Amino acid sequence: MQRIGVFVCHCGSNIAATVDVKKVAEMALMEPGVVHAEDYQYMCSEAGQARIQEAIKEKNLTGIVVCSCSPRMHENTFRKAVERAGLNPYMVEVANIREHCSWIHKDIEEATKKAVILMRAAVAKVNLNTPLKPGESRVTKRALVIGGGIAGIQTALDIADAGYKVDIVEKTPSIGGRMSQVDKTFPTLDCSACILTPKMVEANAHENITIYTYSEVENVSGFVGDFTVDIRKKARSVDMTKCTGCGVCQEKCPSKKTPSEFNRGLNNRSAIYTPFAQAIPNVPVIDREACIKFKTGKCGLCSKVCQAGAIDYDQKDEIITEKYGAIVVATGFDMIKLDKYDEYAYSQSKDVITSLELERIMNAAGPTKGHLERMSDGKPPKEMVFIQCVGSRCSDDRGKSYCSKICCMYTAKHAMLIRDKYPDVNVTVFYIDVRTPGKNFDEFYRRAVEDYGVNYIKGQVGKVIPQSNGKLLVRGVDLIDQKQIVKEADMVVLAAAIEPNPDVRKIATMLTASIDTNNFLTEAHAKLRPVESPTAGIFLSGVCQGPKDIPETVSQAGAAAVKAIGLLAKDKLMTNPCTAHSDELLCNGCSNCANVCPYGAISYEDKEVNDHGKREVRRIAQVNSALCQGCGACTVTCPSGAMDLQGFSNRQILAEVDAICR
Amino acid sequence: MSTEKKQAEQIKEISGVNPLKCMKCGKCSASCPSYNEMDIKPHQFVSYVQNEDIESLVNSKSLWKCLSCFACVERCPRDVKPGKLIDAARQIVVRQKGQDYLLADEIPELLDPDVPQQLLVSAFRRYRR
Amino acid sequence: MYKIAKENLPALFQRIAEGQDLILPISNGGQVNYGVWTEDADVDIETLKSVKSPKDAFFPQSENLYTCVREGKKLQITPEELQQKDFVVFGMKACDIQGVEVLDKVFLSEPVDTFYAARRQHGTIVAMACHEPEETCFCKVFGIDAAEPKADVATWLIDGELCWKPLTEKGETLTKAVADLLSDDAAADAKVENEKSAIRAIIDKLPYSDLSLEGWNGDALTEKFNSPVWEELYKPCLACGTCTFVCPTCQCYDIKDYDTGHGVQRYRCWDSCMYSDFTMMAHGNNRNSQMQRFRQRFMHKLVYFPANNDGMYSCVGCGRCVEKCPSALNIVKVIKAFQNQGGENA
Amino acid sequence: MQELIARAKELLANGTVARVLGWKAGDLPYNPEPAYFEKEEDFKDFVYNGFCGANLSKYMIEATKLEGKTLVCLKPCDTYSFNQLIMEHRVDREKAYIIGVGCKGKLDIEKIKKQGIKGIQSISGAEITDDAETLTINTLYGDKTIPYADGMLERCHVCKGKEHKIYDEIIGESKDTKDADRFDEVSRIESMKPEEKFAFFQKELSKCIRCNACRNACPACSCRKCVFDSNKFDSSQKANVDSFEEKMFHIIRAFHVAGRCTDCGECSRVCPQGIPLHLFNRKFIKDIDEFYGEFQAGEDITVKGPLTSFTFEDVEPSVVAERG
Amino acid sequence: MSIEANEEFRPKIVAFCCNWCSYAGADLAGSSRLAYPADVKIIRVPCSCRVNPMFILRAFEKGADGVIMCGCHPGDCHYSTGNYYARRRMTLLFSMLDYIGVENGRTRVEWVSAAEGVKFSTTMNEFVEKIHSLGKNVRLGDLRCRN
Repeated sequence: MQRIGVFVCHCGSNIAATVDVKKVAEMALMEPGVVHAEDYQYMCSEAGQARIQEAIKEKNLTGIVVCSCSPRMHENTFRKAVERAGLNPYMVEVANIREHCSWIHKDIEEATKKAVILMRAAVAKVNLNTPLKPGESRVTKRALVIGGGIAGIQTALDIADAGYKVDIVEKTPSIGGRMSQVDKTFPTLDCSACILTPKMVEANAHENITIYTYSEVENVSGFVGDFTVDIRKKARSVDMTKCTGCGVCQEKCPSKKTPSEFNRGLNNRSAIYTPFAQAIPNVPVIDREACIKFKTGKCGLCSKVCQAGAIDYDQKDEIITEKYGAIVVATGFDMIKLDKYDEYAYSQSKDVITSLELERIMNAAGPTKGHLERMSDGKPPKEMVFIQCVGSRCSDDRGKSYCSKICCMYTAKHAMLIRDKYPDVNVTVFYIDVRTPGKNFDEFYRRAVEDYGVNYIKGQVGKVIPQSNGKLLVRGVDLIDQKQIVKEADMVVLAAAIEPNPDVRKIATMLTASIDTNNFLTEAHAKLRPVESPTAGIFLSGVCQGPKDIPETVSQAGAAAVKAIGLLAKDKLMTNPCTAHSDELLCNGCSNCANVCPYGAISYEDKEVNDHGKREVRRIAQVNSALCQGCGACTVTCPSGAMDLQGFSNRQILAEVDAICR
Repeated sequence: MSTEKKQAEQIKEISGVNPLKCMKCGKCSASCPSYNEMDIKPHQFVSYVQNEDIESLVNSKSLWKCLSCFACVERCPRDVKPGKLIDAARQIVVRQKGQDYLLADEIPELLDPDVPQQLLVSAFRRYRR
Repeated sequence: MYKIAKENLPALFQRIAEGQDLILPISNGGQVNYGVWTEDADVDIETLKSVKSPKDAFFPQSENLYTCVREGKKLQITPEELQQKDFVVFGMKACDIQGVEVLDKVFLSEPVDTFYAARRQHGTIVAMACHEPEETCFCKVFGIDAAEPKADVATWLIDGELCWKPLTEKGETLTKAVADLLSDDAAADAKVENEKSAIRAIIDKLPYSDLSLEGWNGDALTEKFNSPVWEELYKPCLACGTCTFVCPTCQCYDIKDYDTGHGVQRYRCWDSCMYSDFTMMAHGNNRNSQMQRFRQRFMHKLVYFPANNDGMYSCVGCGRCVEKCPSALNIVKVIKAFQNQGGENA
Repeated sequence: MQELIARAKELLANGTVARVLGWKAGDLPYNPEPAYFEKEEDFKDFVYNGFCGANLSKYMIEATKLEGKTLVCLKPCDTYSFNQLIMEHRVDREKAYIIGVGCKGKLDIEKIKKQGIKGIQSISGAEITDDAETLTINTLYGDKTIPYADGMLERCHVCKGKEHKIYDEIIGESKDTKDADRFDEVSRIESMKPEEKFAFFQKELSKCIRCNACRNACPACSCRKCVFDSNKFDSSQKANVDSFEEKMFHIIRAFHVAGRCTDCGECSRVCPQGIPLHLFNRKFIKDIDEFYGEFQAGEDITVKGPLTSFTFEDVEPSVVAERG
Repeated sequence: MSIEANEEFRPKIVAFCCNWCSYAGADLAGSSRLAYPADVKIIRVPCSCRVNPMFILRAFEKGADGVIMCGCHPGDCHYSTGNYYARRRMTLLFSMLDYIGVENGRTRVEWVSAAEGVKFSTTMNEFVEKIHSLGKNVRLGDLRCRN
């Protein structure tokens, strides 16, 4: 029989105002095993913890129940407190009488009754608790960064600088990501490539960084400190060790009809290509879908012109298996598809473009060599209309419910750059709100209005109608002047919402990291742990966690790196002791548990058991407690009840059920 | 409950619209083909309901200028559907008038051979409820 | 000898059930078992054997012993009340009545089982002769006369009439209570005599009636216990409890506690020596193979029990286990197996 | 039967197998028992007829632990159970020599007796070799004849087919005796009102005596120690104290074999109280078929069971309420 | 302690919540002060796949009037696949309970994320209301537990 102490917290008035804490303590003394009960202002305070420790010593307590806030809040605090008093930390159970009781009920009598029942359930459980000891697992001192955009590059650089090996896996042929597609950055208007390229080069040259481009994560197993990852290095068809990056193959390639991904399909690229001039590595890949050699077997021109002999049509996908201690996700974003926004005529007119397409048009290396012109006829525009919040802040299923955060600022940037370079172009921006929280952001927006004469209209556009004269009829509203505006424009730029990279779902599943309804990766705590995933050892960098601009991304990337470094710096990790274990006398060896284990933690061995004097070799399930994460799937699938979960055993849960129902 | 509040609740109930979801972007007004004819603009309908000023709505010209084309309903990013509010306000008027609304029997007398079928249906939709 | 027409039996049952419980064979979901009579019960006195024996009437499968209610740290203990109300068991066959006598040996010897004793005291048994004995019956082997059951009242169901003969004081009392429904008929005696001889004639023809119990007694203990025959015999046994739960003489029980949330209800329930946790103790089980448990059942019935009860076997030849064993094992096969074995060895 | 005996003796003699698991004639015309035969002379009692209903797969759990191979006679439906046991590593295929024996439907003595037949002395027509369509029963109270099909076990009326799913050789012809849909009764119950359903099962389960025959005969209930026998769940055993316990026992029993139950029908065959226990198992089978696609346990040992697999698009539990 | 006829029916409701999503959702409902009846008592389990049908039957046995299980949304399981198994298990169990005549509103599964405090609270309100409409659980309880 345990000797249990029950400690009821007032939480100031958070609990005590609705729950009669004295009554709860008094009722606790009636429960079997309870030898001590008291209430106190703040159990989590120094003084509160000291009271628990004193009681443990004075009354030889073997089990502790704290009736307080959610165990998600202070379970650890109390575990540590009892450990200092010499008790096993897993002999503590928390009855959640704040979030689950005092905060949601008004009637004191009712709330007190419920608090008593919750206390009883915790006492019933702790009666069956057993001391648990965490195991230890080693930490592989290498990190994986998934995604080679600015977020991934920054994280990798910071980890590498701290002295740990880092691998970057990038899906496209070059690192650089979205930032490499951007022309200028707000609010300083520096050239994006000018600040990104040095970082790309630094990453490429760093002795601690290995970059796998044109590669994807194929499989992840293991757990914090000891992940095993399979990386598929797709066949580039070009030998990276031989290629000099001269570019002749791309010039000579006869297949030049593939829309350029980098230029958002505004122009075409060859079948053998590097996405952009500053690509790292500066080694082209052959797009086998487009390549004539691969389609027909004839051609082979690139191979003939390559002096280095780097073209290798027989190259195969390669699987690299590597161990990592920490994984950082930096998978970034894409613009949403606009096919559901037919009213803006995006699919009907080439002159309705997205902001990212405008970036490419404005860029000197872009499809128009940096000249602002209409994609339909190459003529310079005179009237430009920008439409904000296309697909952002939508509560229907066409768009996203969130604010994409970056559009207000980049639209101001675009408007300003256009007015600066082409003063005769009229720029109108239809907006709902202009959101400029950020250092020098509002000043930047005001400059666009005040110094550059950008016409901001509060109101939304209802429809864009392509005219037979090639112009676009824009029908919007000015909510301030209370009038409908019908305007002819030469180009319309849509600030399309951004969304997480669609691949992130697959990656999240592999990592067992949770994801929200918008496909953004969930952070462990919205305020206090914003760069960690709830899954241990997985960190979040950049837009995969939520919309961000470049400086925010870079600072989050650094934060994720610090968290990863903090993990890699440890030699050993304590593992969760709440793992499954099988009772060898009950186990049938039927394999049902192994079939449902998501971690491959269960194996079988032929073992001699002594079943009440009867010795027999039996096939018995064995749980690798370093791999087991304690979900309990196996415990339910086991028909004989041989599999049980420490800390949440069948009998413990049944005891709680009984206590609640009695 | 005051009459105003009651009416506002009634409109919300009939239309199934929650005016609090409106983010005042004006896309409804931008989309409206009758905008210039209206004294109370589509986006204002929402705030009138919010402010429980149903009297003004009921007496507005707009109520009968709306073509029920539902462009605003289709395009509203917040699923607020101003068109449905207008429809609901009409319903209130009809209910106030009691039985004094267009009946199917009356149509032949009113019927002009040149009236397109569509108009008839739309008129019926507007005045029959 | 009294008699009553078969169609008047419902009235008789109604009368008996006034002021006391009447337990008799009732058909439910296609199976006949003894149960408490109610007006809408589907009484079936034609079927020879109920699935379970009627021993429940005196020794229920499960019964409460006492109840503890906990309030705070105080416990209140309420013992279960003993049977106080009279009851009648109607339709018991000669073998089942012998079964009760076996139970008497166990529960009425010191220390007396008060729960059982109270039920015996308050129960009146109305027996019925076996009109058409079946091939699984072997009561004759144990000296039981299915044609003339010994009870408080004996009855015979002949040609649509139930002949009724009180045999004890309890029987006389019951007869008096229902006298107006019965008619006295001297001619019935002859009919009953005819019926008895017809029954006995059939019994003589039954395949098991010539079964020999030679060698089954207390003296045979060591020899039987150590016989290699058990090792072969038990193999088809699935270790279910069917044979023990349908048996009129199996008397082993287990005592268990049920957590009611407010305290504990202590009850006893039939146990089966076929179960792996039979007589399980803290150190484990002293019969930890199915062979040992299987042997226990038959050794108990045919060796240990007669050794302690003046030669009385604790099998009555009702044949229920013969009918119900899922593996077609039964006590007859066991007895025969030893005979064959003996023959071969000799 | 003679061919079977001859082949069994041959395999025993040439050392292929160490023992034969079959049936031994009983002392009544209808009660043969599962038995091992190790010597040639044992075969004088060997029998295989319409009353050999037991599914010997269950016995193979212990038999394949013995030294040497065991020859086992399996009927077509028994082979599903054997496959399932292979999947769960409960039998050792290497130590089994499977003779697929012919089957033309097995007989239910309870069902025969229910037809007013008692005092049985002999039965003809139950031998597997002849094609008799009728059973002739000689009793102390006169001779009776009934059509063979009227004496058949419920499970044989919904026969899974005459194909053996696993065997080393086949001896004897089998016949598909299916003449009813196995889900008819389940559907009938499903269409009842809740209170009718409850009354139906209450009535049936009230007969339960907790003898555990259903569990112990079941080849899927092969746990070394059942949860109802261990103290892990504080689930009491062998007491029929309260109606709840029977429900708990039978629901959990069926749940534990859901997706693993081959619908061999042993549970219903062995129940001394004639409770149609297969109605629980078949409900799960019917639901699994409807929700997750047709699945027959024991048919293909490479397919994962429906409760140890899933798809992303599985129906939500609310489907139960929505179905009405 | 017999229940008097006029005494208001207070259902006993057991809610199994997974630690990562639904328990946190319940916490959020609490910190957002989103009330639901005190009849609901939550048991924390690591994952919905830890919920054994035995637990649910046991709750009914001991007098619960309703049992609800909450887990992460399919696809969001902290253990990646646990709730998919739970979904199958509960579908089959609920179907069986329905089959033996237990009112199917007494059991429910709801996927509640850590961010869905509102959903947790409305779900619980709805569920309690449903149990009120069904009344006391008389079909599955063990009589010995009633007093």
